[in-house]
This record gives sequence, C-alpha cells and structure tokens, in this order.
Amino acid sequence: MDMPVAKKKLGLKERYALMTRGLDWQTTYQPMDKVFPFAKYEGIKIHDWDKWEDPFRLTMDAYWKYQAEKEKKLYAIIDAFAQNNGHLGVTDARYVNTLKLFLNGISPLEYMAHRGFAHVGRAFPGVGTRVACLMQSLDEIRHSQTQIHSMSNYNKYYNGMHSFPKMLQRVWYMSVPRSFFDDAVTAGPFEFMIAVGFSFEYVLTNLLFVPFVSGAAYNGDMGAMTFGFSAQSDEARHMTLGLEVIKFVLEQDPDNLPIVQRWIDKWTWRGYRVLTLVAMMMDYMLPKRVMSWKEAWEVYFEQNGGALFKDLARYGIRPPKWLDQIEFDKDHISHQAWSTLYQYGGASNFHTWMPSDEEMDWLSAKYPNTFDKFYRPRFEHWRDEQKKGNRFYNMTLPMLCQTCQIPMIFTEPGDPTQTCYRESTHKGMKYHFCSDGCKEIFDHEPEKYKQSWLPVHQIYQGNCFNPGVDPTAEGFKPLPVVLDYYGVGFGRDNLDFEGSEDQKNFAAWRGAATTNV
Amino acid sequence: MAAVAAVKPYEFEAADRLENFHGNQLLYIGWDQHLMFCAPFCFPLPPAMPFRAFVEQVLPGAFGYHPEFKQIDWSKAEWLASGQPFKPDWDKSLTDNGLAHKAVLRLRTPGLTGIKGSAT
Amino acid sequence: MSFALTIEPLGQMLTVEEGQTILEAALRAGIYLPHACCHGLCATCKVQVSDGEVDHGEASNFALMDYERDEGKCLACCAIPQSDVTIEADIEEEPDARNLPVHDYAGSVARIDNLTPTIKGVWLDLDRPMDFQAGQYINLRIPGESAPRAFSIASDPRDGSRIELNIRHVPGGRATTWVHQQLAQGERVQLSGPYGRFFVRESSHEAQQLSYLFLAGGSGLSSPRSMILDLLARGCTRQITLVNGAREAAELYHHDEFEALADAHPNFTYVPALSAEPEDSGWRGARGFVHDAAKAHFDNDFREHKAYLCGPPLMIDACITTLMQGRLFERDIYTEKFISAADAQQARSPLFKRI
Amino acid sequence: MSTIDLRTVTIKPLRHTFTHVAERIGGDKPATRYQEGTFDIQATHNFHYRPTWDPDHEIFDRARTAIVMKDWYAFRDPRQFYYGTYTAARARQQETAESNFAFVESRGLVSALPEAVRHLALELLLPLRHLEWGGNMNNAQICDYGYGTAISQPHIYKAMDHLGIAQYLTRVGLLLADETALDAAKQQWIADPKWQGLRKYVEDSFVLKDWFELFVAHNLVLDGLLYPLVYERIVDDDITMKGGSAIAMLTLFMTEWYGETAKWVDATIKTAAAESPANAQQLSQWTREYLQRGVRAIQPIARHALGANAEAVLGDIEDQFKSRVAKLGLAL
Repeated sequence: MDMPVAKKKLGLKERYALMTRGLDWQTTYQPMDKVFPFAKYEGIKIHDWDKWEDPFRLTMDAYWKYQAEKEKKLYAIIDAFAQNNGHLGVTDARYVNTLKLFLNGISPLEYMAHRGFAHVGRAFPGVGTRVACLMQSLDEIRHSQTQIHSMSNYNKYYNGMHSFPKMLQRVWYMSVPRSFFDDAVTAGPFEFMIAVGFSFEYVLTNLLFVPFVSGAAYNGDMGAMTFGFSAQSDEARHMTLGLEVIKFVLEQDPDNLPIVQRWIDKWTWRGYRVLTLVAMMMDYMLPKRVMSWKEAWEVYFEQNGGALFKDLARYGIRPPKWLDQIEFDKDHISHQAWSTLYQYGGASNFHTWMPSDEEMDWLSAKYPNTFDKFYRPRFEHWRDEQKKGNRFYNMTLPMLCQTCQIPMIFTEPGDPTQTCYRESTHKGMKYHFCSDGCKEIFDHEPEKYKQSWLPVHQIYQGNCFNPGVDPTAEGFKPLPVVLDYYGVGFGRDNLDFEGSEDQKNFAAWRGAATTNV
Repeated sequence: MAAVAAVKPYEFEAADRLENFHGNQLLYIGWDQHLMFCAPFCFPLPPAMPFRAFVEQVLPGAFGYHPEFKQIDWSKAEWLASGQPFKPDWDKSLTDNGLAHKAVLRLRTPGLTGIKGSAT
Repeated sequence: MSFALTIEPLGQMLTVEEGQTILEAALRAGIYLPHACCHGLCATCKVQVSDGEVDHGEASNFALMDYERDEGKCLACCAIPQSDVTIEADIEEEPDARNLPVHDYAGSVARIDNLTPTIKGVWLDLDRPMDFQAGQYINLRIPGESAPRAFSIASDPRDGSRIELNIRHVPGGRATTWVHQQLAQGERVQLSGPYGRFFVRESSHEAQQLSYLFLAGGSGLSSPRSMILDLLARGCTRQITLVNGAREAAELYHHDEFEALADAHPNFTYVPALSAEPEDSGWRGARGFVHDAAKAHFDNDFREHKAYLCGPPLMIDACITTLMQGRLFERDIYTEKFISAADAQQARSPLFKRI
Repeated sequence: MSTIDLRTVTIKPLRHTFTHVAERIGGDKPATRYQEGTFDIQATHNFHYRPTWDPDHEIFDRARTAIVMKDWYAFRDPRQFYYGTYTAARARQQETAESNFAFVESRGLVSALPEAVRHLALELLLPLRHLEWGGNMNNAQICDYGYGTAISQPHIYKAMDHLGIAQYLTRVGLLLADETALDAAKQQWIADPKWQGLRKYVEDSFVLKDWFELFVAHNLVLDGLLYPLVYERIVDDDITMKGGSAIAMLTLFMTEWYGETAKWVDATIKTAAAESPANAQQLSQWTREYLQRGVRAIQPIARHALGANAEAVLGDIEDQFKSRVAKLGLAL
C-alpha cells in the first residue's frame, strides 16, 4: 500500500456517506429477503435504495455531544423548577389537567414511537434510511423520558397522573390515541413511515406541540415549556425524515402513488380524530388561551399543509380526503369533545368544569357562528343544574366508533344537530362508525379493525375488572370496579374541578406562598 | 377486494362477537336532536327482553336527566333501525323485533327540540 | 463595508454586503444552504466558520450552544460577517462548477439588432475576454440606475471577447427600455461577471449516461443556447433536445440557426412550440406550451435525462410538474431561478430545495 | 412567569413517585430518574391489533423468546442509563476520543507508524466496520422484539454505539489511508477467506427469531470474544509493542466502551439465568453453541495478526470467557 499523501478535505456529504453508506453489504450466507423480511409485502416497490437522500447528516459522536449538552440544560431547568415550587406559579390549578392529558396520553406513545422506529429501522434494507430511523428511535425515548421527568414533580402534588402507563392501556378515552399508535406499529414499515414520520410528524405535529408548549408558556409552566423547546430541535430532524420518505417512495415507482395516497388519506383522518382531544384542550382547558382550535387548524394545517400539498401535487398526490368535512367541523369538535369529557367526568382521570361567563364570551367571539347557537344553551343548562346540586354525570356507556374509538359524538357533515351514523357489515356482523372517513378505513381493512379493543364493549364483556372481582355478586356496581381497574381514585382523580383536592391544595399552597397567613 | 397486506394469513375472530357477551347482545340507541347526551348509548341486553321493558326500564336511567324525557309522547315516537323506518312491537322481544347483536336504533320525538331549541 | 465569503466545499467566493447574513448572501448568489426558520431557532442552517469572524445575531442559545460558538459554528440565517469569512456548509460539491472569479469588465456595443418585435440581440466587445461557463450571466450597469441588471449570456463561451445578450423589452422596465430605445452601436458599457450556478452537469451525464433536455421559453433561450453551442462545439455525442416555446412564429428567434444545427448534428433535436399562433398560419410545428410539447415529444417519459429550464416563472412551474409526472425528479432538474431570503421566509413547502 | 418567590413555601407532597414505580421500589419513596423513565413504560396488555408483520404475536409479546421471566423489569442496567445519563456518558467518551484523534493528527503520529503496523491495523480494523454494522442491526432487532423498557432501552443505546464505533473505525481508515482503503476492506469482508467465518456468523444471526438467543450470539459471545482479541490482545498488546501505540489511542473508545457495556451484558445474563433452571439451561446451551462457532470464526483473524502466538491467545480468551460466564450462572 502507498504511503498516505496529503489528503483532500472531504465535504460533509461525502464524509457522511463514507461514515454510513458503505457499511452494509449484500448478504450471501443468508438471502437478503430473509434478512429483510418486511421490505416488500406492502406492495411498495423500491428499486434503488442509494437514491435515498440523507435528510440530515449527524454522525454519532456529534449526536452524543450535542444531545448531552441539551440534556444538561434541560435537567438544570427541571431541577430549578421543582426546587422553586414552580408549579405554584401556573395560572390556575385547572391548567394541570392539560398535563394529565399529556402525560397519560402522549408520553407512553413517544415510547411506542421509539419501538416503532426501531422496528422500521431494522426492517429497511437501505442504510441511510435505517440510520435516520434508528436515530429517531433514540430521540423518541428521549422525548418519553424528558416528559416523564418534567411532569414527575407535578405528580407529587396533583392527582390523576400517578399511574399513567396503566391509564393509557385502560381508561376509555385513552384508547383513542393508543389505537392510533397500535394501528401504525402493526402496519408495515412503509405505512408506519407515512403514518408517523409523514402524516403525524410533519403534517400534524405542530397542532399537538404548539398548543401544549405555548399553552405551557402562556400559563406559567416553565418546566413543560422547556422540554417542548428542547424537543423542537429533534423535531426538525424528524420532520425532514418524514418528507424524505415520501419523496423517496414516490420517486421510486409510479405504482407506489395510489398506495401512498391511501395512506395519506387514512392517516390524516386518523390523526385529525386524535387531535379532537387537543382541540378540546385548547378551547377549554387552558386558563390562559393561546389561540382557538379553529385558528390553529387554519394556520398549521390549512396554510402550512396547503403549501406542502401544492408541492406534492407534482407527484400526483392530491390533498387528503374529507377535508371539506374537517373544514365544516372545525367550528364544532372542541365543544363536542368538552361536552363528552364533562358528562363522562365520573369515569376519567382528570377534572372538568363548565366555562365561566367570560370564557363563554371568548368562545362566542372565536366561534361566532356556532357557539351561542348550539353549545352555550347546553353549557348554561348544565351550569344551572350544577348550581342546584344536580351536576350532570352520564352513567350510561356510549356507543363508540369502531375505527377512531371516540364515542359517536360527531355530527353529520353540514348538520350540527344530527349525530352522524355510518355502518358496515362484515362477515355477518355490524360495525358502526362516526364518519365516512372512519367507515372507509374500516372497509379497506376489516380484518384489522374488527380486532379493536373497544373500552365500552370490553367492560360489558367483563374484561375491565381487577382479578377477584365477582360481577355476579349481589349489589354489584360496575363503575367503582372499572375505576379500580383503571387506577382512577374516585372523587380524587375524577369528577368536577370545583371541590376537587387539586383545587383546594393549590389554593392553600399558593395562599401560603403569597400571604402571611 | 380489500384486504390487509400482511406477511402471512391475517384473520382473527371479531373482538365483539356475540358469544363474548355472556348471553347478552349489544343494542345502541340515540335520541335525535338531544345532543346533551353526547353520543348514542350502548347496552348489553338479553335478546329475549321485550321491547317494552327496554323502553320502560332501561331508557329512563339513560335519558331521564333530560327535562324533555318526561314529555315524550311514546305513541308519537318514531324509530329508525340502521337508519330505516322501524315499527317496534312493544310486547315482542328484541330478537323478534328483528334487532340482532349490535343493532342501532334512533329515537325521534317530534316537537321536542332540546334545551332552548338547540338540539341539546 | 462588504466582505468576501468563501463557501466550502464549493470553493465559491462571493461578496456579502454590510449587514447581510451569510444565508441571504448565499441564496442571492444562487447557492442553496439548508435552512428553515430563518430566525435562529431551528438550527437547520448551522455551518462551520473555518476562517474569519461573524456576529451571531439573534441565534438562540438552544439552537447554537456555547460550546458550538467556541468551536466556530454559526447559524447562517443570523450570522453577519465581521471580516472575510470562510464557511464549510453541508452542500453538495459540484464537480462541473468552474467557480470562476468575478471581475469588472468594460466594452462597447458591437451590434444591436431586432431578433423579434420584442427582443433585441446585443453583441458586446469586451476590452479583455471574460472566462465564463455556458449558462452564466453578467450584471450590466444601466445609466442612472444604482443597481445593475442581470442578463444571461447567449453566446458560445469559447469566445469570451464578444458576448451576446438577448434582451426582451419589459414594458415600463427602465433597464430594458433603455436597451431597446437608447443603447446604440459603439456605446461604452460597464459590466461584471460571470455569475450564477446554472451550468450543465456534464460529469453526471457521462457517469450515468443521461441525455440533455433544454426547456426554454421567451427570452429564456439565452442560457440554453450558450450551453448547446458549447456542447456541440466540443463534440458532445449524447442526445440533446431543445424545446423552445414562443407565442407566435414572429417571436421565434435563432430559429433558422437551431434548424441548421439539428440538420448538422444527428444527436441534436430541435422542437419549437407556439402557443398563440393563428390556426391558419401554416405553422407545421408543435402547438401549445413548452411543457405540452415536451410531454408529447417524449411521450410523458423523461427518465434518463437531466433537464435545464429557463423562462418565465409560470413556464418553469408547469415544466417542473410535467417533468415530475414523467418521472424526472428534483435531482435531475435545474433552473435559473434563484431564491432570495425573502422567498425563503414565505410559507413554502420544504419539499424541494432547488426547484 | 410569576415573580413571587415560591421557594419560601414548604409543602408536603401527596406522593413521592408514580404508583407503578412505588410498587417496584418497595413503597412510596423518592425514585431515581432511571426508575421513573424505565419502569412499565412499555404497554403490556389490551393491544388493539395484531402486527401485519407477525400475526402470530401481539405487538409486544413475551413469547418471542424461549426465556421466561415472571417480571421483565427484573433486568436492571447497572449503568443506570436513561437517555440523559447515556448521552452524558458517551459525550465524555467521545471527547476523549476526539482529543486522541487530534493528538495523533497534530503530532503526525501516523507517518511515524512502522509500515507493517499501519498495514496490519488497516487490514484488521477496517473490515470490522461491517461487523459493527451487524451489531447495529442486531441490537435494533432486539430493541424491536424484546419485552419491556428495561430491555428495549439499553438495546437502542447499544445499536447506536455500534454505529458510532463503525464511524470511529471509518475515521481510523481515513486517517491511516484514504477512501480506497474502505473499499478494499469491504472487499475483504465480502471475499477474503479469513473474514468469511465472521461474516457467516453475523449473517446467520440476522435471521434469528428468538431475540434472547440473538443477545447471546452477538452481545455475549461475539462481543465477548472479538473485543478482547482485537482491542486488548492485538491492538493494546501486540500492535503497541511494535510501535503502534497511536493505534491504541485511536481505539481507546472501543476498549472503554467494551469494559462498560460488558457489565450490563453480564447483569442481563445473570438475571435471566437466576430466574429459573430452565433459563439457565437454555442460556448455557446457546452460549456453548455460539462459543464454538465464535472461536472458529475469529481464528483466522487471530492467526493473521498474531501468527504463532495466536493459539495461545485464543486459548486465553476462551478460558477467560468461560470463567466469565460461569460466574453468571451458566454451565458450559
């Protein structure tokens, strides 16, 4: 071998290519199809993995260094927040309920994303793709843990967060975000990437993170705000990965287009349904509001997403289906969702309440065409009844949509007074849906969605009791035992905010901090 | 034919097949224009339950919170099953009324339009 | 005070005006640096300063941490040079870029002719020859205007002492009105150049055996013409196709020349297309817009090409869509369009970088 | 943000940690970040759909390995790695590596290397880039198929460690030679007979279905033979003696990493073996099988690097390995 001579300086791209691209090889002792058994069954055709453009070029040493520095900063802030009783600086203890929603409903799903990206990373034969996915798998466990660590301090002082992994798997409304992720990870690797990498991380993530992170900032929660900001620099990488995947797949073969289009339709709709919970959070749960759900949808989906779909049109992709219905529903879903959680407040893990007059006026202003007409009378009626000691707790279990698993609370496109009913029959059994979108998703893959673990049906099947419970015993009351199974402490984690332990404690602690009594 | 793309045959029993409900079947019912109840209800009921018992014993517990429930004139109530007009025989069982597992009913009460006419 | 900015690994040197950010200067020079938020938050535009000093401006402490500042990193969207600066950025090397230095030139108008009712051909004799790459442009000083105007060079780069410009009269445009109404043979002119990164990627054509496709419309024919003359003169044997669009026959220029070239070179195909030619004119060539003519000519399959697009924005946009639907994608499409920092801040999809 | 000084209040917390964490640490008391970030985060029941890529199992399923555990959170990482501590540890190590590379480069130590040493280092280390890539694949696979956060978490860390090591090896190659050396090494990995045993070992591991078997094959046996051979015996001893201490500086990361990671590998095996005789027997059987194959696979490399001394060194390594696993409760 020759003695090395003065070397040409490598460009970053060239250098990164050497650091990753050459590492793999065509196996010969085992067939490639056996080494990568999941690369083809979805029907996506990839002819040349080398056409993958690395969306970011981060070698592991740089990654470790950069991320460690971020963690150092973040944990310093979390520690200071805890030490200073930062939680007493939030606007109002009602705010803490948004964190309950987040910790129970999102943080364990960040962990699911960690597993999902590990799965697809291992599954893709292309090196560049695999490295990008595995790095995201690593980032996702970070997000799960930094969220848990940030909110750990809240758990010490407030109710409803103490059993978040159990609650995600059991509490009825949690099956909505959970089934979304179960759906994505049980799909093939390409569909997972369109579902999570593209539709969720790119198209919808701003609608999840901006409301929560800005909500935290607006309501004085430095702890939650900081993990949000610190996650943002990872998100930029995740978003570019989602975009690269879709470009790559569409450019590889024209036969991929209809498959990808169906996935975009499906996952935009699935994601949109999950965001119903965020809509409710924005309009009802933040004591100091950031913007209305409707405004957020217009900015983050209609404007930003619009520019994206305009460019995707060049590949032959059209905007997701059912946007006309979404457009109509943006005036309604937050109110419909809050009505739901309010009336089923006996069976959930956080507190609900009726908006004050001032808050109702804000809602009227933000939803001039719908709030006063359809929702204010309902809320005022409930508030009056509550004052009379007759607070509405709906104790009869609702009918759920087979696909999105949200109770059938949505109304007909164009008619907010009529519940939307759709049904299909598959192998002699009826299945019910909240919308055309959910029905079409089922109809395409009935073998998948017939497996749905629908919380209401599971209760009736006797599957939501702890071991040792005898449902045939005399005087058997299902609600307490179901709450036991959920890990929800009756009267402590649930029911109205008014009169709750959270409310009393916060008032007392804050009083002690701000007065001399 | 729509099918799940999978690495091997992908077929399972439905999670909600009739035999999982210990002798009951599921029946859903929604009260049109009364969205105070955010969604239709789901009940596990004996297939032999007479329709009358369903209306007189089951529904009050579910819909009774609504001030208009007491005002329902049941002789004028209209019913839809799976969206089609449906005339129940009050004294026959659910099964004999043609209501199978996971049937869905809509109740319409003309003249009752919800709290302050808001479909609540 | 302006500073020199060298961008590695391109080796391209450009000028940064007082107060201008590195990102802005690069984008204006047609060099795409990765970027997203444009105000120091997302860290997408992080680059290494290997020489010189910058002011970090508004860069956030989370996006650009202290240790990174110590290591000489900066965010291009915020960093303002305080001296001559060399940066190392995450951009692709262009083996075909000659990275020619920009100089000032003086010369005189050798000839000025009407090519069509709206386009003038201007031939400039330079006092000393300019070394340029086919496809590049010059900045021409306009009397009474503070900012010079950019014009692509239409002539063969092997003759750098006489360059040809084809200039369309833009109604109300002061510079083109001056060219069309005042500029005369013998007049002295001042210009600088060559500029731009629009050139043929010959090494890729060779390595991947790709044909050349030029799509031109309006006065966008200049750069493609220079490129084609250069390729043919150098004995290129790959397939070269020029689809050239105009409204009507009277607006087609250099038409006879391209027909002659097509006759003389079996690997060169000339496809003129007219979009508003009267039905009864006897025109036997293609009718419709450039993208339609291209789609018909290639039967909607553009694979195995690299395409070079030059013309008005609407034409470029339609051609990109057509090419992509005919399965030619961003990596093989080049346009003369440049991105300004202002464009970058508008709500635009980050799906594409260059097109 | 509120300007009131809230530190002045002392309030009694309602609880000290999460309920599921308290159940595992013996009651409600302050828990560590490792514990809160690890315990029970993975879903265990009420899955909605079966995977289309594995309809025979749930998304996470204990039945994907023959190893049986009453509690999959019996596994603890002695390093207490959660993301924050993991990246902090690696950041420190990479800083050392960085300064070692800088030192070697700035002092011109590469040109001072005896040619034979430089040549051997290239021949030995560069094909290992591909083996490390295999380590990335396999640990991603275990992260994917494993059960519980206590399993998935350290495996994604290890998957990325292998990628990091492959990248360090690449840098060594670029420092000692140039890009063409990488291509040549890949060719050796694919075709040179002395690498084929290792390549076959790795490719066969790619298609294993039982993830714990894969753990034994790669993390216990392959790492357990190869790292001592290459980085301790060949680089640190042999090459250093021949004037190649610069090479040892460039591979210090690997030596330290192996020492640290092996502790976690040991803890994992020990916990699984201690759970039941059936586990211990299964693990022993796997280990026996892969040890035999592993030793055969590394033989040609050892002979190439160490010549006559190879058999003695291999014998040592095998003995050390055997006594290591014996302490973990395995019977070979």
